[in-house]
Amino acid sequence: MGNDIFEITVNSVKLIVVFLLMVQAVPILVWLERRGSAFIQNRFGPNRVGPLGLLQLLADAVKFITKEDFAPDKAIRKLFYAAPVFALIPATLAYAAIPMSLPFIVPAFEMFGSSWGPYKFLVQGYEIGVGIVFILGVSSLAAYTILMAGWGSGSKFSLLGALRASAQVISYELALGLSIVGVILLYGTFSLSDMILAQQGPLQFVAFGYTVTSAVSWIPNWGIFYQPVGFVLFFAAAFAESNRLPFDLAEGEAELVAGFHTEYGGFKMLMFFIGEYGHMMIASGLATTFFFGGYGIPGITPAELQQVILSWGFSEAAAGGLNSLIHFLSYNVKFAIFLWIFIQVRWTLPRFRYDQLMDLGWKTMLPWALANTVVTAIAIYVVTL
Amino acid sequence: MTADAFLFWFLAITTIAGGITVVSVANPIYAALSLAFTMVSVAAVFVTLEAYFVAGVQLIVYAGAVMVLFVMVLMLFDLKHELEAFARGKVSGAIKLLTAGLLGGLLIGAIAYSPEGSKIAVGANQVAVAGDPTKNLGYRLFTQHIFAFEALGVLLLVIAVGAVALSRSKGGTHGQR
Amino acid sequence: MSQTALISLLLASPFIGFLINGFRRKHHSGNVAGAIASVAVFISFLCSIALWIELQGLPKDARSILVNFGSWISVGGLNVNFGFLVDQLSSLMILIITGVGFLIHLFSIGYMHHDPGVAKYFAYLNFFIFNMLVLVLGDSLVTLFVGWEGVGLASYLLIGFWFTDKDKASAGMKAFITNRIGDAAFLIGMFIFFTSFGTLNIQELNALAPTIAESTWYGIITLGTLFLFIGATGKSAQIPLYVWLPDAMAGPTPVSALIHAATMVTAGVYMIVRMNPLFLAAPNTMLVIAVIGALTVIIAASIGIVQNDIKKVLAYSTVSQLGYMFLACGVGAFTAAFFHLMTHAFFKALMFLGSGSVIHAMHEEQDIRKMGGLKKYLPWTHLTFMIGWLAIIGTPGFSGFFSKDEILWLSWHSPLGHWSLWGLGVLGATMTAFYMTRLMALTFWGESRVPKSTHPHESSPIMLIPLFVLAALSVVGGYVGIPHVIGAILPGHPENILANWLGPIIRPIPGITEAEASTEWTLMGISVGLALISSLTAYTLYTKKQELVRAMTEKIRPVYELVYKKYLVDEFYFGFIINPLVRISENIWAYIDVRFIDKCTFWAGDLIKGGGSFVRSLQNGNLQQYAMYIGLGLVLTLTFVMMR
Amino acid sequence: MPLGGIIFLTIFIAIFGTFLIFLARAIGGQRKDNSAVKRDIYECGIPSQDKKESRISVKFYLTAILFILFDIEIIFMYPWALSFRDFIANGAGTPVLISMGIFVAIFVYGLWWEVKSRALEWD
Amino acid sequence: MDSVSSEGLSLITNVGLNHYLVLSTALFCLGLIGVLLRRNAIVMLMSIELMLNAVNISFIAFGKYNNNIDGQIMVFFVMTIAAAEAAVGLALAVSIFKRFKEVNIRFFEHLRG
Repeated sequence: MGNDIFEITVNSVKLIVVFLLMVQAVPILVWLERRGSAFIQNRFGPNRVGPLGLLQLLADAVKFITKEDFAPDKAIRKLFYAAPVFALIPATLAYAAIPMSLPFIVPAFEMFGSSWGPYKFLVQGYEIGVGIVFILGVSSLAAYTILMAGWGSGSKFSLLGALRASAQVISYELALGLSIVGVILLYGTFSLSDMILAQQGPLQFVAFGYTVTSAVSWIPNWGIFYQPVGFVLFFAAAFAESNRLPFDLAEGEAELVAGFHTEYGGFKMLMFFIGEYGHMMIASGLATTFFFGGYGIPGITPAELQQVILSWGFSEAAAGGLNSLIHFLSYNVKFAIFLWIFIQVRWTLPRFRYDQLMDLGWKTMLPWALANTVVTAIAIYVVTL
Repeated sequence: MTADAFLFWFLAITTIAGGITVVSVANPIYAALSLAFTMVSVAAVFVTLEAYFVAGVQLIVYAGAVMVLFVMVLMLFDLKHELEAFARGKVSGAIKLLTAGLLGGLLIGAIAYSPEGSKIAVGANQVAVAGDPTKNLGYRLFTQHIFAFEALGVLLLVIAVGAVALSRSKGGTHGQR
Repeated sequence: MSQTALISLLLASPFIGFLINGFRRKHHSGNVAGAIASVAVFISFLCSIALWIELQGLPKDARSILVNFGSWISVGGLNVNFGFLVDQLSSLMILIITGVGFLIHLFSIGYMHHDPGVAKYFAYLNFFIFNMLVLVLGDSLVTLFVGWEGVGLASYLLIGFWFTDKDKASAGMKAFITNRIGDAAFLIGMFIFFTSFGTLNIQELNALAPTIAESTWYGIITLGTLFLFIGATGKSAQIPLYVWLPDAMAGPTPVSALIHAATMVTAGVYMIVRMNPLFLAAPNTMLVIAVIGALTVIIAASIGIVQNDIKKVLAYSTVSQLGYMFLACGVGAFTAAFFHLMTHAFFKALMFLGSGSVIHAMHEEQDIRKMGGLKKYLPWTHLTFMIGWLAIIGTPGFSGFFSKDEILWLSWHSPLGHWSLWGLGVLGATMTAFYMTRLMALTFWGESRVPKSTHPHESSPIMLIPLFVLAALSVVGGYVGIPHVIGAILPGHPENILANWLGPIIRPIPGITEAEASTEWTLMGISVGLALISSLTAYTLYTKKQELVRAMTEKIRPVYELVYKKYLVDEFYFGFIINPLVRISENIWAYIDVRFIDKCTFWAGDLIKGGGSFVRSLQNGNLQQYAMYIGLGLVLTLTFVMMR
Repeated sequence: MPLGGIIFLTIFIAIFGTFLIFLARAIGGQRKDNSAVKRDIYECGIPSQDKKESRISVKFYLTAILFILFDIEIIFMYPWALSFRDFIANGAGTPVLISMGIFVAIFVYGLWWEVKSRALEWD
Repeated sequence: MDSVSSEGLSLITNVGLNHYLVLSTALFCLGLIGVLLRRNAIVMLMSIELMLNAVNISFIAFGKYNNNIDGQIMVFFVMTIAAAEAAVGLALAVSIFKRFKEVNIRFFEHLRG
């Protein structure tokens, strides 16, 4: 958290900002989803409340807060109320760990009568050495919110829904874990920022002792080119992790009404949405980091961009800031693309039957992920021989 | 109060509080959840001990998998509030408590009297790859403890088979169809 | 006939008699059994005469025939062999035993004529004779002891002959047990001698006996002789262990005559005389013997005065006469003791047989108060009985006088003796005269108190012949050992044959001095005078003045009662020895056995059961308890490690 | 390793969440018809036949057990993946690869056995 | 007095190996109490997990203060074993529950030999 007061305050404020960033993203996504699904289904979607229905966000927020807070008799009070709160924690912790942009140096400055040394400002919640393992660990905690909600609300259906949802989350976590192994093999490190650094610069293959750089300079050295199968597996597993269609069987209306959050309404329901969309954001964030170079801009490495900005006459610090801003934007573009893919997939693919879903997880995803790992391992072994 | 001292005391308190709730709370589900919480705080303790990878593994394996199994099994049992959470018999209970207390006291006594941070022979295993401790761990694992690694692989297989067999036993979930 | 053949025949004949009678008793009449037994004893009598003649032939100082039938025990230091020694002393003894024995066998043929178990009776008698001979001829203490035990067994069998009657059986038991106590002491004596001298052969022991006397009480010889003497008191019914003899009268009268008058009771005296060198070497024991002898004389005589059963009176008289013999031994007059033994055998056997014929005549009536004036009915019995009476009270000319006088004189004169011993002796003599005359008066003289229903008749000749022979012997017997002082005045100065005969094997009294005859005569005069006076008073009292007697007894009723009850000695024994023993053993049983030993076994059982239940509780399946035990174990090891 | 930050964030979210819930609870107010029906469990309107505690098949726990076992096997792969390149660099690549090969073979066999024995079958 | 307080203060401020060992002992004893006292078989399994975690803490603490990586590897293995044990334990508990509708530890007393 930094070693002096200033750094601590800055970091905590940054953490809160990241949390709020995630939280407010949800209404946007909700709006985007409703508009998107409408557009897919050749209808307009909410366009009354404000221009293009943007104020619909506010309306939804107000609706959620003003709803009556209600808990069924058979519910176990403590678990019932703890579940939504706990839904937020793993999502935020994991999201805060994803590096969103290039860290830039804040020069030493004077304030409150004492000079504060130069800081390195990380455009992310916090930098974790063993990033991937931490994120996996925290996201595996998500199963608890589901179980708590299912048990807390007291009804047989919600319990069954919760059990099914958690079983699904668990089995796909396996596939997720295995696909990540391929990534680790590729980059040889756990920390996400190192991965992003490794993906900068033009695509180049290192084989049998000498490197071949691609003729076209703007094709970036992204992970997708090394681990295409890994990407597909990872993304599919990510879908299941966040219970998104076509894996959202747990709360599929046709089957179990609303699954584990049947009894929830009002603001508690909103929290679950935040949790769910949080997982979506983590998945897309990780996807960009592992396979699409994170905040890297294809064709130009951050150092070169820095020189370009300096050439525009900015001071060193300002140039650093501007550079990280640009990279932040590039990260968000990729991030948004993935989010849109999530939404689009939801409204296009039909829902899996539960046993199909589990078979997919255990009998296809897992073997494929294993195969992918083995192939990458052998390839690396052969390549560096 | 340096930062990590504060962290240690904070985590120590949370871990022990979690431990106590696990033991003392009557409803097994609350016990399971508080145990999950304790696992997380133990993972945090590992972080203060600069064992980052193991902390992550602890989170994934213990907090994420084992405790989920516990909670799931407990929920399946529909255990209502346990009437007698604790074993009957005041005297034997007292003796048991006494034993545990005595054991604790003795251990703490031993720790207090042993010379501070006695340097157990520093193994010459620090050669490997300095820097990233996890790489070092991986390196160590595959050079020194290769046999244990394979044995564990076999063990896990055996247990998978065992668990399935157990569940399939008469009255088990899957039963012969 | 060679000497060994003689001795073996001597011993074998009664034994064979015993076997024949013992195993063929079912189907032949009393006379045949009696005849076989008497013949067997007669054969051994002839052998003993032959042996006596044989001995006469030998030179004076080597008069002894030792026959050795082989080694009996040879273990460690002890080696005993079947040796039989016939020397001056034992030849005389076997003569007495076989002679008197034969006469008694004849008498018993008549006496036991219509008794169903006659064969058994005669078998036991022969068995007794055989054992007596073994006792007398045994050359080592062990063989002597074998005889000693055999005799005790025979007396038990004979006393309890009519064992169907409870009192008679218990009398037999009493005799046997008292004897056993004596025998135990005898054994201890033998052990002491064996441990200190390494041998039990009598010859060797006599040779080893030290010449200088042993002054201390706890010397080896004193102790050994003392224990042997206690054994003798058991067998010869002296003070502490005499209680069995009066009760032994429960046996048939010839048995009392043979065993409890002539032979068995004299075994003790014979043993002491046989080992006189040893006893001389222990003056303290001699003193004890003398004192006990004197006391027995007085006490037995006093009880004898008040007894109403004819056999009881005679029994107590036997005890008192034995007292005289022991008194003699005590003062060192071994020849006088042996002489008295011989004479006593004759007249006491005579009197017992006489009483037997009286009882026979009176159809088993023994109470002298129901007799009287039998002179008329039993003239011969009365005559022979009178001779015996004269002998026992010591009228001069009869055997009793010579032997008793010799003892009294030596008890006064001998350095080991003392005038008080003489005083007691004389008092005893007066008392003997009194009760014997009382007996004679009450049974034969005075008016007849015989109940009408019984008509006493004289016994058959077969019973009378032995009486006559014995009467003759009790008269003649005296002249065998005439005391020196009397011999001097008698015409022809006959010297003491017996003394000469026994001289070589009996060691003289150390420090005996030649005394002038006058004191001897005065003492003799005193004793004879007193005896005469007491017999006259007894005669007048019991024949004419019955009521005076009754008045006197009334006056001294308590004393009379005390004496009549035999000084409550039996009660004393029961009260202080037998009952306490019984009670102690009861307590032992109650406390130690029940309380302690049983308790221990139960306790052990409970312990195991308890242990078992504890261990069982360890395995009651309670998992958490097991976990606790693990924890406890861990704690213990930790503390141990920490402590170290 | 910004443990402080993580802890700060969790606490902040916990507090923020509960605050929001109580806020919504306060704002939400209380409707009048607080009838039992309303408070009953939502069964798409059909009155629930039996109590909540009904027999629920327990095959879920089997998935959880298998998940644990395979998860651990994946965890073992992480350090291997990390240090694989260095092993190759150090020239010890082949034995590590072989040992990992064995491990993966066991993993695959386990998975194959599970599938063959229809343990993961969902009726 | 100040030495005590400073020593006391230092006890609080700089966290040494002993602190972690004491923490692990405390957890271990809590687990032991749980095993000994709780009647529900599953809670006992949980207490065992707690004890295993306590051991892990001490492993890593020793590893760190003697900068020896084997501690962490050992924890690695302990975790796998613990997970395996929990899996099998629960599978057993489930099959027993299915059969006897009883999870109470007292139940196992009937199984004794």
